[in-house]
Amino acid sequence: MKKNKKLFFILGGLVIISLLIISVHKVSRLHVNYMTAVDDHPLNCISCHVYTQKDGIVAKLINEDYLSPFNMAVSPDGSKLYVIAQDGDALLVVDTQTNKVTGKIAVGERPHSVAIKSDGNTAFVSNQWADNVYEIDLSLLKVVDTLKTGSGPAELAFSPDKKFLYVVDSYSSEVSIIDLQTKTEIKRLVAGNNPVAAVFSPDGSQAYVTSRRTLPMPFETPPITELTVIDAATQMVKERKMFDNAYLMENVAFTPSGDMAIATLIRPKNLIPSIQVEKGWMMTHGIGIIEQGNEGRVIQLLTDEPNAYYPDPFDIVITPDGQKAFISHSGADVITVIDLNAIRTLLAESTQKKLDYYSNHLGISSRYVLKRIPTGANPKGLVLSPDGKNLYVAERLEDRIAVISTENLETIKTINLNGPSRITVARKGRRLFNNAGHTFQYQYACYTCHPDSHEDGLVYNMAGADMGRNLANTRSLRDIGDTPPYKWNGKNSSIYKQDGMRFSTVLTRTEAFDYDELDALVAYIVTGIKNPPNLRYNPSGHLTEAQKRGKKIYYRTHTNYGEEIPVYNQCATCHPPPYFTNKQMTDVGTLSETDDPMLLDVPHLNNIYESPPYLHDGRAATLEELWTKFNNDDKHGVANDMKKDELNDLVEYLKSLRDAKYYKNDPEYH
Amino acid sequence: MNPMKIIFRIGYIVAIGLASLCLNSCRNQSLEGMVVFTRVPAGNFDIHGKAIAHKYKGAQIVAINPDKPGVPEIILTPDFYSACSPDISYDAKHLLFTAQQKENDSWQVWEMNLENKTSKKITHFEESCYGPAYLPGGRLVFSRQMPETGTGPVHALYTMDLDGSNVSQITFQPHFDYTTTVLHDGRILMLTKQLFPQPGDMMYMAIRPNGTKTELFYKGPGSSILNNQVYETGDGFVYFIEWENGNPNSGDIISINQNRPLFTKVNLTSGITGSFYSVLPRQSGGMLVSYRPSDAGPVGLYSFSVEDKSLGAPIYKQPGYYVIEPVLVEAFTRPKNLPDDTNPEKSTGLLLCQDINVIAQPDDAGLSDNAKATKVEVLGIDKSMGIVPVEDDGSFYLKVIADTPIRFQTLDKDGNILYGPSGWIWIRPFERRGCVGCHQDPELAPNNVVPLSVKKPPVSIPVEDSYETEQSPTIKSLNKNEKE
Amino acid sequence: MKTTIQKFAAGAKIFSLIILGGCFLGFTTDVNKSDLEVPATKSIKTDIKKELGVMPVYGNWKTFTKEDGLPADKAFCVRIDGERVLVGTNAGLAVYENNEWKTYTVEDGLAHSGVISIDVSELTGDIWIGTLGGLTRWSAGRFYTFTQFNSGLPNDVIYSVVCDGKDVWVATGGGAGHYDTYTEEWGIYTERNAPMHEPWTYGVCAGGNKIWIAAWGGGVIEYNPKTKGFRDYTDPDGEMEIDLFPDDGVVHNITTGVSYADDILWVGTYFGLSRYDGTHWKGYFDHDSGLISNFINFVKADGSVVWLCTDLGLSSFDGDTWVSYQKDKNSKKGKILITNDSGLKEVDAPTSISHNFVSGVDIQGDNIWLATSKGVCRGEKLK
Amino acid sequence: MKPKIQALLFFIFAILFSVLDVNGQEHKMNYGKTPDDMIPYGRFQKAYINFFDKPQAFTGAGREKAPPTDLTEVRIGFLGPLEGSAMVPQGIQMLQGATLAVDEANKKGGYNGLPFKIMPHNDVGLWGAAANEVVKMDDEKVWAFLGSIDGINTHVALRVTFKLEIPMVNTGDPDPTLTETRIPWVIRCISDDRQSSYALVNYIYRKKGHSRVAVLRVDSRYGRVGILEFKDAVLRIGYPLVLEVRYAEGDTDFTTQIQRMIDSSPDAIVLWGNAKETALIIKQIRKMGMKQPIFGSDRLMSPELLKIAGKDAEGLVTTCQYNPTLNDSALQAFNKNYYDKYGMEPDVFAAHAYDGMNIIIDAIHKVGLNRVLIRDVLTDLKTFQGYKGVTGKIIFDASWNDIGSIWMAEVRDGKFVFFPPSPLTYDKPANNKSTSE
Repeated sequence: MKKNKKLFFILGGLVIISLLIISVHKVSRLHVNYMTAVDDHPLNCISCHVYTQKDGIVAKLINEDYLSPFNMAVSPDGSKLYVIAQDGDALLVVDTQTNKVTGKIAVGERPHSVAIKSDGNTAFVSNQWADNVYEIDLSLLKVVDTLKTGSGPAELAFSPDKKFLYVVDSYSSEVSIIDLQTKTEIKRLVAGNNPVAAVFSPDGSQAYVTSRRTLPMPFETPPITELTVIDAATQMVKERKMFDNAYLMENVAFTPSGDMAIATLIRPKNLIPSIQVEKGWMMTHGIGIIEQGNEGRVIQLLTDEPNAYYPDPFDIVITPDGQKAFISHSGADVITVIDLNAIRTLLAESTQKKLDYYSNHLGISSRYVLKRIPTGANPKGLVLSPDGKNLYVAERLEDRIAVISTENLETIKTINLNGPSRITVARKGRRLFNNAGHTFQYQYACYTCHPDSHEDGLVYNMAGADMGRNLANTRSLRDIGDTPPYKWNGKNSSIYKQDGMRFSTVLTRTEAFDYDELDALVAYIVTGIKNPPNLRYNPSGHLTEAQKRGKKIYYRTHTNYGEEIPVYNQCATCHPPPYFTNKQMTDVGTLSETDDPMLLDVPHLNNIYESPPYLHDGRAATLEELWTKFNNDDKHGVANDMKKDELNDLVEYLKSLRDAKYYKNDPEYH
Repeated sequence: MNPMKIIFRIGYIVAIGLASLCLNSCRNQSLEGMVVFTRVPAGNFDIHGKAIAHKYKGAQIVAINPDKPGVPEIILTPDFYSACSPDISYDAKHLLFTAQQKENDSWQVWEMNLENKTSKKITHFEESCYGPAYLPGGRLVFSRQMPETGTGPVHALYTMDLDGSNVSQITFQPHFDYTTTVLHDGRILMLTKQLFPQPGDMMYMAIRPNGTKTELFYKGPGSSILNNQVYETGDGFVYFIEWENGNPNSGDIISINQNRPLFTKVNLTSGITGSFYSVLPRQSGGMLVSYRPSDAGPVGLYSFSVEDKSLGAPIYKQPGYYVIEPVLVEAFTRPKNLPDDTNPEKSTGLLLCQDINVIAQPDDAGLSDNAKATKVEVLGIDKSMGIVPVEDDGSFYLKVIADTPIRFQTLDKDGNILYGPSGWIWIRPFERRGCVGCHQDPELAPNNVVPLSVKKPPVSIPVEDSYETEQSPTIKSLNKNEKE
Repeated sequence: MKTTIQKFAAGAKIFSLIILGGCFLGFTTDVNKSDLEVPATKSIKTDIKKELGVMPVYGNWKTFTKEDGLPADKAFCVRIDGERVLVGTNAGLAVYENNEWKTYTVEDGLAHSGVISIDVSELTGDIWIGTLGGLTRWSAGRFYTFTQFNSGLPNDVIYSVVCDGKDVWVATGGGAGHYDTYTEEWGIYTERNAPMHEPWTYGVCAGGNKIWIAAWGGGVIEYNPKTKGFRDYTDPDGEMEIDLFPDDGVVHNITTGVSYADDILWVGTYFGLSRYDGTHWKGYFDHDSGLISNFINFVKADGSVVWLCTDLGLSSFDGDTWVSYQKDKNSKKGKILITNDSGLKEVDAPTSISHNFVSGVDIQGDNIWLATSKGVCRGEKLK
Repeated sequence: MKPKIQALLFFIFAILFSVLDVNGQEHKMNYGKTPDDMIPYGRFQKAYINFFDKPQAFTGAGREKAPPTDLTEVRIGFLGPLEGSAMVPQGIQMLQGATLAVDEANKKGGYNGLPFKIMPHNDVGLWGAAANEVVKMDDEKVWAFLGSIDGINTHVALRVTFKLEIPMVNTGDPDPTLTETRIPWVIRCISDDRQSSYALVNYIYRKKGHSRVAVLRVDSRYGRVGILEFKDAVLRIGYPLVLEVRYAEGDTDFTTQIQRMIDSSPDAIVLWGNAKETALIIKQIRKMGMKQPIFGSDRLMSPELLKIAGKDAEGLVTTCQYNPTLNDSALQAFNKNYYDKYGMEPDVFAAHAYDGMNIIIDAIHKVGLNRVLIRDVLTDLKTFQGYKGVTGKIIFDASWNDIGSIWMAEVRDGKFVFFPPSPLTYDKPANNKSTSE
């Protein structure tokens, strides 16, 4: 009896434990099924609960501090290569003979470009997230001065007389002209939207500045991206070359004779219902050419082929003999070699009309593409040795420089920059994010529509059930880990689900990510995409007077007429800090006739100033328009009682919103 | 039960077991690295390559070791009256083929376990099934002869799970459709030839395994004849045999680039007399080809160097037999498993044409107004399905009854036919297909504009009432011809 | 019937001529016409030169109208930009360059075809165009429009625009607006945050490290960008129908324009002109000075000379001498009226300004351009 | 055509300069009919210059412009509070009054067979202003426009009107400064607050003999500008206000303000504001025990006030720009037609809008489709001088302000009873310095 009792207890315990295990298993299964929208996910808790740790010891253990080489410059004698380590916040000095890193200079946050003075002794490095340029004495390897710029300084160019430094302010969309004698900014010129690159023509008479985002265009009209021409003599903008239906013009180069300037670009198909990838229906990639003759004709040609795409062209360099151009396709891990004489012949024999036709032609590239040279992950900056014999390629997600012979067009060696040897899960995810291998025929990467993991400023016709319906404004991916659900219709409860099977069915249209890949991608998206500091509108946390007034309006509970605003219609109800979203679905009266009836995900508002246009379908070109044009019924917050200056204050406050971390422990926001 | 009987029975079972073990060990000879091909009795072979489906009486699937000439071949299909079209699985452990067990049987698809050489019948249609190929995700694709409906010997592509379940027809046109290979990007490369209303030319078309987004891949000059066996290599080349301009005596090895298949054709054997029937690139480089030096003599298996464009010595050659369809028993990279965006519960799909008036290589003048189409007519097999006016930008947007063959012709403002009828197309349930124009350059990407037509709901095809009443001149003449 | 009317017309003409003549008799001095007739050359008779002192005189007027390529005869404003001249009309922005007119309208990206104010940024060369439907920045061929809906612009009717370094100021009926081109922040100044009774502003200028705003009905508002402080200058008598003392402050609270140069602020009203030197105000009227009319549409100070665009012609004044330009209604020839301590001299000129209702003026070097109710005209400095 | 216009112009010119009755007024009088003892600074200093002795000419071009030949209708703009404002009921009355005039004109054949058409615009667009609406009217090619009521919106509209050169007829804004901007494109066909103030001052101080008056007014431009003339006038006659307190539009509790009035122990109360709040104030005044007589501004003459204030309104005396009960055939016909068409009694805005729109239509009939000529005839101080409308005789001064007779009304037995104010006394024109000799 006693024995039996014991046995009974043991058995009972076992049953309970196994029941527990079974139920825990069951609960986990349910949870995982819900979060991933599949039912065969291996119940691997690490996937979502370890790799996505943003801080703490675990995060430290599973992550690494990579260098991520980005842009480069070479010393006038060719002996040194200067490499911007974008994630390492450093300028690396590489000896091109020994292939060794010989120096490392700490620079400001998120450096972008480096320019070397012709004497080889001084470098200037733009710190994109610090709004300044460092002057570096290369003999001492020391930062000797800091030059204030506009917001988001990117590429640097010396004026032909070397007296001025032109700094492309990528965030404030300007070019700062800095007097190198007084070290002060003398003026800012308006450039295109999100300009990045600047280069002077060989004769020094003008500078070309390319930009990435489209100019603000009316709703449902094609993007137009500007190349700004600055006259060196007057230091004023002389002309603005418009590239229809193109964007992301990352870099530009002149031929040595100056007969052409060539920029990289992408030709998106955002206005066409996204019903297929085949035949270039989503994205095409290529170059923009400005002829010096022919009244400065603007031409666009693709570097893609009918069944093979080469996404995210980034940098372009042209050999000193003017015969070849090299383009880094950062989404395809390929360098394309272009025969410039073939381009010249094509241009000479073609009318503008023909060239316009060619701008959508996937076969024409056979005429001028000499070769595709494979590279390591995510090739970005390119630079040629002064003699033109070697091409250096910054393999960003490889922490490596490839050296390619420009004569036999083969990779002759690679230079290891001594980054971490381990490839973390998040790093693998970042490679996946940047690479188009998971899209049918390599047509685009995640990065293509989410450049810098942000958004591309376009509205896509995502064609739900029917075509021409449910337009979707691309959303930023910065710091979105804690802002579920995802998609404007909020259908995805997790990033895991967002990037799962359905994603491949309607977007990439090729084989879905496997679970390891999904783990990696999610880890990168959750931990690796940060908001830049809001240096333009809120550098220190001290609000301006207008922002303070705007904050009061944001948190107000009564209208100007003293009427109480219902809680559901107060700004802070749906948009509470730290993310300024309550993560709920709601209707603010912004659905249009072409939208299926649905509730919309309340978007987070951190760094909202960086994401025009606004609303789920991008109808509002500016923040003001949210209320002046699309809130007639006061459904998107009560605003129609406000005076114009109050609206301005509210907008100023919204522009001040920055990364969520600033609001998490601020008692004022709780 | 009688103990004796029990003992006898046990003995019987053991004996059978032992026998089968023995047999198995004999059969379990590894085929890794061997070449498998179809060996056709000379008299039964279609020497001009015109037959799309391979269904040679008395043919056998045979394996040899190409590196060990002289070692006798292994006949893999001794139990079948005829067997053709071997296709190796990605792990090289299984083989699909089409066969008839007895002389008057229909041809069906079988799968052989290459370890134990046992075969399992997969398809069970009344009509014959040919040309099987493995698809990722445990499925296969094959060509099925369709019941006669007056449009000729139509063959359609089907897919199914390897256990024979989940059968799905994926092509719907009065054509002879036949699988040649599955491309690395996951699409099926289909050899196809129009049968109705008049015979068309052979061409290769790429098609997703769910039957959507069919597009022209390659077509030879004139009435070139194309082989039903195609290979894509890891470096992006696609090889096949083409009888240029239908010349029956000169099957040549052709290479095209998968990146730009329409305009990268290279004839590798134009300098070699005789005729080629099959080509098999090897991962190690080089090729195995089926070749016949002259009008007389058998078709043998040869090695071929792409670089030198020269033939090597024959590897296998046997009088009275023609050797075709070589495949390597060697694991290879699985093609992409493309997702399926169709919805079998829907009965329609959508079709968007961006600009009916886009033409290839425009001259500077552009189209005159008179030459511009303002309407498009949708034609069914034997009736017009409606005339739809196009928008000012030349676009039209249709909701088409699914899995039904249709053709288009463009009409000017007075109803005169400008272009067409086009080739047949069909739309899968819930498929959403786009085309830039009706007769544009196939390498043209669409212009980035919002087509006016998608600002409205799609026009349903067939247009109500037009099905019977609005008979187009084309259909009328068609029907008349048929009656005659 | 017709003859009756014509007769009547003739009678009325004679009658009114007598009346007009009577009016002029009161303040014209007896002049010897042959002595003062200015020939169609670029020189002035020496005896007039004496009277003028340093005051420049312009002549050789050339008029441009629709027939010459202007989009409309009604011109609101004019701005010289180096080698070209920008004219705001009620049918678009007209640009005169290389002896040709080119028009830009809404189709080109202009906010509205009614262009009523223009300024050019010395720093960037950008043209800022105030229209009846928003503010357009025209920068090297690219038009970008700010409206009350898409930006912080106070109101779409931009009566005045001025560039001050990186800052742009506008005067609108919804308040004065300040746009910082670096931060892209808009500030609105109205009765809610500045010493104005109402938000209506009509003119704005920069000078003396300050921003001066003509507040319609509120006199002049001074803004100090350094201290962000405001100060208002109103008519001390506080009455609309009178000016009690001419020199006690701005002559009337309905101000139409401000212009600052040489440390002097000039304020135009429909009731006379005011001058402010930082300490003292002085008023000028048509009855007590050479100002040709109290109704001042636009005021522009250029160095020591102020230009007044009135409904009866153009006046200029350097603190000592007045020179005014009119078109003779009958002869269509020009008239130059010179007023100084020694009285008024009237000189006939072979060419005249395009119309007496003058809305805008700009001066650069030896050229002066006027925008008038009927056409645009260019004058040359006579030497 | 040309000599005809020239003749007309010279004739007008000649008239302006030569005819004895310079201002077209019936008697030579001070600006704004100001009694001598209420002249600004009249006791201390003669003004250096008086601005409104003569009308401001418009010398701009445009009279030669031929009318368009492709018209299908003759458009006339309307600017008024039609949505988003407390004044919407009045705005609708105004629009209805104007529409009635247009309908009647169209029944008579319109303009040469073309119908007149009103282009209505709300005077305060969301995030915009009246100016933007006038720009839209210009785009719509209106020949003239009528509007508005609110002083701010009307001023803003007037400013842009001068740029666009659209004749403007105001029939609803009594802000005195509207016609004091010297923009020669506006005429006003309704008596302003200056006339109301003088009448009230005369009545309260001279007739009723009060001397300690407290004012409670709305804190809006209507309240601020309206009371200004009253305040200045009583100061000049030696009885400064004992108190001026304000309330916000929409307020419902006025205890604080009334307590301050009680503390100031006035012998009369003046209320300047909208009918709705004022009715509540009257009730609360009586409730808090104040027995003093109450006087008020023109907007109080409203059925709404009677309805809310009830018995407490008894004895209230207000001004009114016309007498709706006058036994005048034109007025009574208007009242009837209006009631028949809209099912409501016309108010002061409807009646004045009717007159104003008729003046616009007359002007178009007289000179044709040319904005400058329409302006010329509207402002010639002759054609429409003494215009007899349903609201009475319109007398323009040199600033084109209506200085015709005003009325007063007293609530008796729950109804407004109208009576004319006692005449203001004039000795001689004071202060004769004018803009030109």
